[in-house]
Amino acid sequence: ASPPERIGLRVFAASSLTDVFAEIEEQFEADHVDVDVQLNVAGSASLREQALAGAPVDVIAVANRDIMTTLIEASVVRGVLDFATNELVIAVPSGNPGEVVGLDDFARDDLLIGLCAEGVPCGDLAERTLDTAGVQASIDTRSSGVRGLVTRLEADELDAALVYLTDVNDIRLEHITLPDNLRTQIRYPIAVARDSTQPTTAQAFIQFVTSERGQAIMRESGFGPR
Amino acid sequence: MTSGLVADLRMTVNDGFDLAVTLTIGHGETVALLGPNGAGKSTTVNALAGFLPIDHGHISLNGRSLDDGAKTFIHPSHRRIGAVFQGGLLFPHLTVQENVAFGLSAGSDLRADVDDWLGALGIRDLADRRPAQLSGGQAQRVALARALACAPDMLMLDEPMSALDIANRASVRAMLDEHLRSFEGPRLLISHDPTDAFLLADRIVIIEDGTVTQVGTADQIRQQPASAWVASFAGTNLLRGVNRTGIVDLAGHELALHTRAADLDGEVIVSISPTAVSLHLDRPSGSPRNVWQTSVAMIEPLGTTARITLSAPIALSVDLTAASVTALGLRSGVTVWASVKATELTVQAAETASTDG
Amino acid sequence: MTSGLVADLRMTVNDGFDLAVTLTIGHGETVALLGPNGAGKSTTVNALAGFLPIDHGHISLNGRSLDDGAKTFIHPSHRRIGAVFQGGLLFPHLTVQENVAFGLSAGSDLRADVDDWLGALGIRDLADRRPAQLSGGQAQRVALARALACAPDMLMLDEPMSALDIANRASVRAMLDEHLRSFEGPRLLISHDPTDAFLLADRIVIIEDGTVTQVGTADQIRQQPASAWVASFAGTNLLRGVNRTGIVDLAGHELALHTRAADLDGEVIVSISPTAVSLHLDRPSGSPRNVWQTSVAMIEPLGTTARITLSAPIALSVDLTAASVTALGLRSGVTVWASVKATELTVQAAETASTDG
Amino acid sequence: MRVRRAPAVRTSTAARRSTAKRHRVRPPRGLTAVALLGTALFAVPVLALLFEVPWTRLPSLLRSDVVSDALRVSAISSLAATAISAVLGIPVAWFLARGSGPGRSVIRAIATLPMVIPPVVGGAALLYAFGRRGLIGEFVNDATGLLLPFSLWGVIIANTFVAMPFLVVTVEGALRNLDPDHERAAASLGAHPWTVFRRITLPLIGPSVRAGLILVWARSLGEFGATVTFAGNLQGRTQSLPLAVFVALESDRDAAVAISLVLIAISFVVLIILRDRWWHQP
Amino acid sequence: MRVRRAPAVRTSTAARRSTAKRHRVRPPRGLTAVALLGTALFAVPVLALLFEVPWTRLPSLLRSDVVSDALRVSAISSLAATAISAVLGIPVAWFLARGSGPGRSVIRAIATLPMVIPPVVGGAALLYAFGRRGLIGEFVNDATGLLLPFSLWGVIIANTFVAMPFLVVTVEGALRNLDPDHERAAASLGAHPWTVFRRITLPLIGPSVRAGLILVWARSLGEFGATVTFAGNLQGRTQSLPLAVFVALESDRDAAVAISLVLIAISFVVLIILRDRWWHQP
Ligand SMILES: Nc1ncnc2c1ncn2[C@@H]1O[C@H](COP(=O)(O)OP(=O)(O)OP(=O)(O)O)[C@@H](O)[C@H]1O
Ligand SMILES: Nc1ncnc2c1ncn2[C@@H]1O[C@H](COP(=O)(O)OP(=O)(O)OP(=O)(O)O)[C@@H](O)[C@H]1O
Ligand SMILES: [Mg+2]
Ligand SMILES: [Mg+2]
Repeated sequence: ASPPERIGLRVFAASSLTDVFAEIEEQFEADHVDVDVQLNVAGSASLREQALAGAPVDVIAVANRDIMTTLIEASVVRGVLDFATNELVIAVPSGNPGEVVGLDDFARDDLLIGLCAEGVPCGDLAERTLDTAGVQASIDTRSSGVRGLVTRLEADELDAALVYLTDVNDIRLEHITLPDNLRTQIRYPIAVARDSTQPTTAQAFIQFVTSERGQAIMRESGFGPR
Repeated sequence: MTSGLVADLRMTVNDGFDLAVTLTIGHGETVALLGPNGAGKSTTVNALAGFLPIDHGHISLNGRSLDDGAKTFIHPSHRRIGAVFQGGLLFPHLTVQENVAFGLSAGSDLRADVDDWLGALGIRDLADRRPAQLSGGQAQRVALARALACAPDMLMLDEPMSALDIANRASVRAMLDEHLRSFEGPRLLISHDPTDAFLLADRIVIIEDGTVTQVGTADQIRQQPASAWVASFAGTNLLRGVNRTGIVDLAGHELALHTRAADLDGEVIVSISPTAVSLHLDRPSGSPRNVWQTSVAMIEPLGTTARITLSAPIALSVDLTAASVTALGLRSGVTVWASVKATELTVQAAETASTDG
Repeated sequence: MTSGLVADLRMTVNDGFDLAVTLTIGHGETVALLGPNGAGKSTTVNALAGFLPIDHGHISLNGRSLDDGAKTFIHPSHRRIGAVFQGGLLFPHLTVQENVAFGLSAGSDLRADVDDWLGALGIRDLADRRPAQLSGGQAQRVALARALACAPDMLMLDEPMSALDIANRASVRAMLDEHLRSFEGPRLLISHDPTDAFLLADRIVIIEDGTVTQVGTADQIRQQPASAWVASFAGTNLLRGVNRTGIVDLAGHELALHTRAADLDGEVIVSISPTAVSLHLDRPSGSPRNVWQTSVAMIEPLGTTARITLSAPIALSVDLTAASVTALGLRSGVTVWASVKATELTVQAAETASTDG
Repeated sequence: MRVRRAPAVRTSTAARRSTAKRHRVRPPRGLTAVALLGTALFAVPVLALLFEVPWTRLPSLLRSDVVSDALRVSAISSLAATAISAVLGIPVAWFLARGSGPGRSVIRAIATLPMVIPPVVGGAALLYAFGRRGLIGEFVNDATGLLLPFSLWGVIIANTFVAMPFLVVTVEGALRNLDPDHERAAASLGAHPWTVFRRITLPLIGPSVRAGLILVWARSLGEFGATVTFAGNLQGRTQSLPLAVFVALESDRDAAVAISLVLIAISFVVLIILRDRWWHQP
Repeated sequence: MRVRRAPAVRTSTAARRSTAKRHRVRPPRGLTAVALLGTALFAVPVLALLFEVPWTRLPSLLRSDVVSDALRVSAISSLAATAISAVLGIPVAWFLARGSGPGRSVIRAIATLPMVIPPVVGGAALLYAFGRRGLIGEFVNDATGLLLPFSLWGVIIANTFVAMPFLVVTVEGALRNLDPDHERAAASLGAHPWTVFRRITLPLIGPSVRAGLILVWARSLGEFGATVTFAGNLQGRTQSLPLAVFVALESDRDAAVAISLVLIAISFVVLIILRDRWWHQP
């Protein structure tokens, strides 16, 4: 017998959420057997363009509050909630060849240091953090996103970089947490699409993400509490 | 409605060459278009085929206007004029058979037709070759087969036999003769071989430097060539001079030729057949009044005869038997006496010699 | 060290055509390579130029080995053999002047040299044109100028004058004659025009179907053609028959020719000059013993003479004056009597006629 | 002086002949050296990538249905994009090379724009054009209910948009190389322009058309940016191999390299199979 | 029947002649229709994008030094990549079309891989090859102290890696189209292979070489993925226009569209200027 027709729930998620949302999808579908979560993972900007152009979507979760603001202004979404936080850490290649111990090392000329580009959330946050710490960093490269920095660290082409905690769960990387006075968090917003054909299920999904079970999954992957 | 081709072509090619040619070819008539290199023969073919639009004038075939220099311009594919273009232009990616079949309408019994044409041109065993695998003469026969096979309203052949060897040329010429006679439409032939022109054509049109300089039958042209080029093509010597009561002064040279036509005073053109001139090692005594001393400029063997070109005062071509050449010991530079009987000279007034297109 | 060209070419082109040609050309000698279409003339040129490596044999020029079918293979650019290839192969993106200058070494006084060559071929005013803007004959003269200008060790000309009109051909031929005589190296000429071959060549090599069938001077070849093709090229009729004490049986036909050479019994080849045959409307009485009835198959005008082809029993070419043709009222299909004097027949034993490469 | 080779036996002669054929024009030696350098620029990174491949985990990594789904999407969409590009792009090239009118250089410039527009923006532009609210897409959606984005059609459109310019430019270049004499001769034999195009023009520029098709196919196969924005990244529907690589990069770098290897292997095998035979004139 | 046009005066005749020249082979009408459809596929998205341009904010958006820096990086890197591709790619194409040896189809396949490798993975492969610890980069770094991935050189290398295959494939196709008879004739005139290549071969395939260069330049100008991974995104040093667009997309959508417009304008203007003149045989 063919399985009963399942309701498709389209969830747009920023690429940094790939892993956690895969896990959440699995558990949510276990709870709601009649729902088929269809994950669409892309860069936050791509998701915004898709949503603005009227793409069929039920839930949108991005890694950039500016992007969510645009969507709110365009009346594409409603009921925005923050569902997770993330923080910057110092990432170094495994073995820490540059012998980096803290942010002060970012001023060293002999190291190859990378940050995210200005204008991108992780870049702006890194700028602010270095300012607060009063470090005159000698930046060798910037990257459009965390991904580029991680690839370089993995290839041993950088000695240190400021990246999100959730991005360093790779055996080729080690990380150093920032001192408490420098730890600032970015928030990940999630919302229901106004045009959603399954507003109830969409709401249920968001509830699941923000529920204790959902948050546990988030924590496992390194995300902070919402 | 006029049948056949009526064309008045006026055009400037690339701002460099002016063509002004009037050409009519009747139904079932073969016209040979002759002229020196660069005279505009291929340009005429291109204009008729529709590759070069004319600037002024008109082209019509069987009463249908093909190009009028203004609004009317029939695309080449709708002109129904089959052609062998100079250079052949075989399709390199198709076999001989496919090349020949290209122009055939899908309706006809294709394979058999193609095969007949290949047979007629003696290239049946080359059917599956590509043009790159053919010799020059073989390729030319394929081009000819392709043009003949497509059964158009008019045929144009631009030097269709230039690459053929002597034996093949004679047999292809005979085949072509037969085919042209049975082909209903107007036929235009370009060739540098006088035999082709004289044998295959009903009428000859000479163009030089973009304009028509003479029109006539082979005999008319041979007997009264209108220009030096025509004369050399026809094998006749053509000399321009001034006639004063039977004595012609040729281009300022003292030597005068005596003719019986005393009424043609003024500018004349004198034709002398190459066979009419005799050469001697010593001054000949006897009947010919026209005797002068000259030297041999060049000797060209022509099979059993040889053509001798004489130097100043009169550049003449003379045909002798190979035996005479040997007997006289003729070589370039040898001094000889030339003689020609007054009766052998043809004189015409210079004005009548040029036919206007 | 041998000077000149020594070549023994053995190769199969594309599994379709076998060439086996031995060719030697001395220093300062011009050899004309003649043969029917598809005989392998251009293939020979390509092998010598280095575009087709030979399978066996060898090519050496002035003692330097160019190709030995095995390890030695000198690249075309180092062979120093200038060539006009069939079809010309002008560089389409270069002007006439640049085309001609291409082969000149940078050292020489380039502009002047090129200009001289353009002048010699009468194409100086075309210097800035591109090949697409030339007529067929003009392009061929450019190709010739390009080959002559590059001052190589050897010259090869593959049908260098096929597109020239009659007047141009005579002058280019004279220029070429002069140039070839002053050129030091071996010269190879291919032409379908007997005049070119007989005038320009010191020696003639005939190839047919990939092998050499005759080698000799123009006179030797004219007098004793070794094959029907050679005979037709030379303008002679060549008939194969069996001689029995002065009576030759030609290919099973009853007609027998009487010859004075009674000692040549067996297979023979009979040559008859086209001028030796007379035609009559009624049976002629008188001295010629060889008289038979036949009909006219074809008439080809040749300037002041005409060539008549006779039908069975003996396909003969006969040359008459245009006047005689008119007087006799000859047309295709007309029945005539032919006669030839026994003295006019040349007979040779069939075996000696073929020269082995 | 030198030992002559023993006379070749018949078979070896035939072999020599068929390889030698007409003697090739020898490339200048310097050129060959530079060619090797150029090849190295490609070969070294690919080689370096091979060192990163998790060979032992490879079988398990590739067995996932993500890979097989993506493979299917990639195969269909890249081939479809190639076919559509052939049908639409060759006429555009013909028009640019042979058409008349001042609009040609504008059209050429427009046809080249997809190459320079950043992929994400290109994807967005496609959304504005063919999305549900797009210039054209709105009509399409109203009329047929078909939603181009988020369907396989979206992937095909994105691929075509990004890759077709390569065919257009290549074929236009080839058409401009082509001496029109043969086409003229064909027309004068009474062939309809369409017949001339199909039987003469196309075969004569065959190698360049094939080169253009290769470019389109390869570019489609590797296309990422426009697709992810225009068609989305739905596994089994619009997730092609490059998109799967993108997703895998976020979680399992080894998987990303493994899927890249699939891409490399496909194009490698296809190009080796096409080989010289396909390049030669028919 | 029809009113004859008045006899043309001399100047208009000349004009007609120069446009008509040798009569063009007319494209079949169906082909023209399809060509228009193909053009629409490009034109509609570009048009749609133009509707999104914030025309009023445009001047202020473009006045930022981000744009001018990125413009400089893009101009230098795309032109340099085009030049390098010409120098390295044409010999590779020659080798593929004319060289001998069984290695050719492998080299062709390798030379085509950068087109199919997802850009991010391509960038990573470049890091493994030319980075500080890379196969080649380590030597370069030890010998010269130069760190390719952090410099403009990195952008140029990434662009070349991604774009050069287009030139190679295009030129190879054109070389295979080329009848070698002219090259043979040149060789027999004593021309050195290098002279033959430079004076005969290259000019004869001119249009295709130019088409290939256009492809390389445009692809370089739009290149994003490999560059961002291999060369980073440092304003003023390695941030090219597409990279600036990408960053802007995260924060200021209008800025992203505005910078894209710069890219579009550049390639549009360049291609219009090159125009027909450049395409014709010299
Ligand atoms: N595209 C062109 N631009 C300028 N002049 C041209 C062009 N094409 C041909 N010509 C010139 O036009 C004249 C006529 O050329 P055409 O090919 O008609 O001569 P032709 O009579 O066929 O000569 P041939 O017997 O040599 O083939 C020549 O002088 C030629 O140089
Ligand atoms: N690539 C090829 N493949 C097969 N056969 C070929 C190839 N090239 C030439 N041939 C054949 O080789 C023979 C010799 O050709 P070649 O061009 O040498 O003749 P040719 O003596 O120059 O004739 P022509 O007087 O017609 O120019 C011809 O029968 C031709 O069909
Ligand atoms: Mg001509
Ligand atoms: Mg030949």
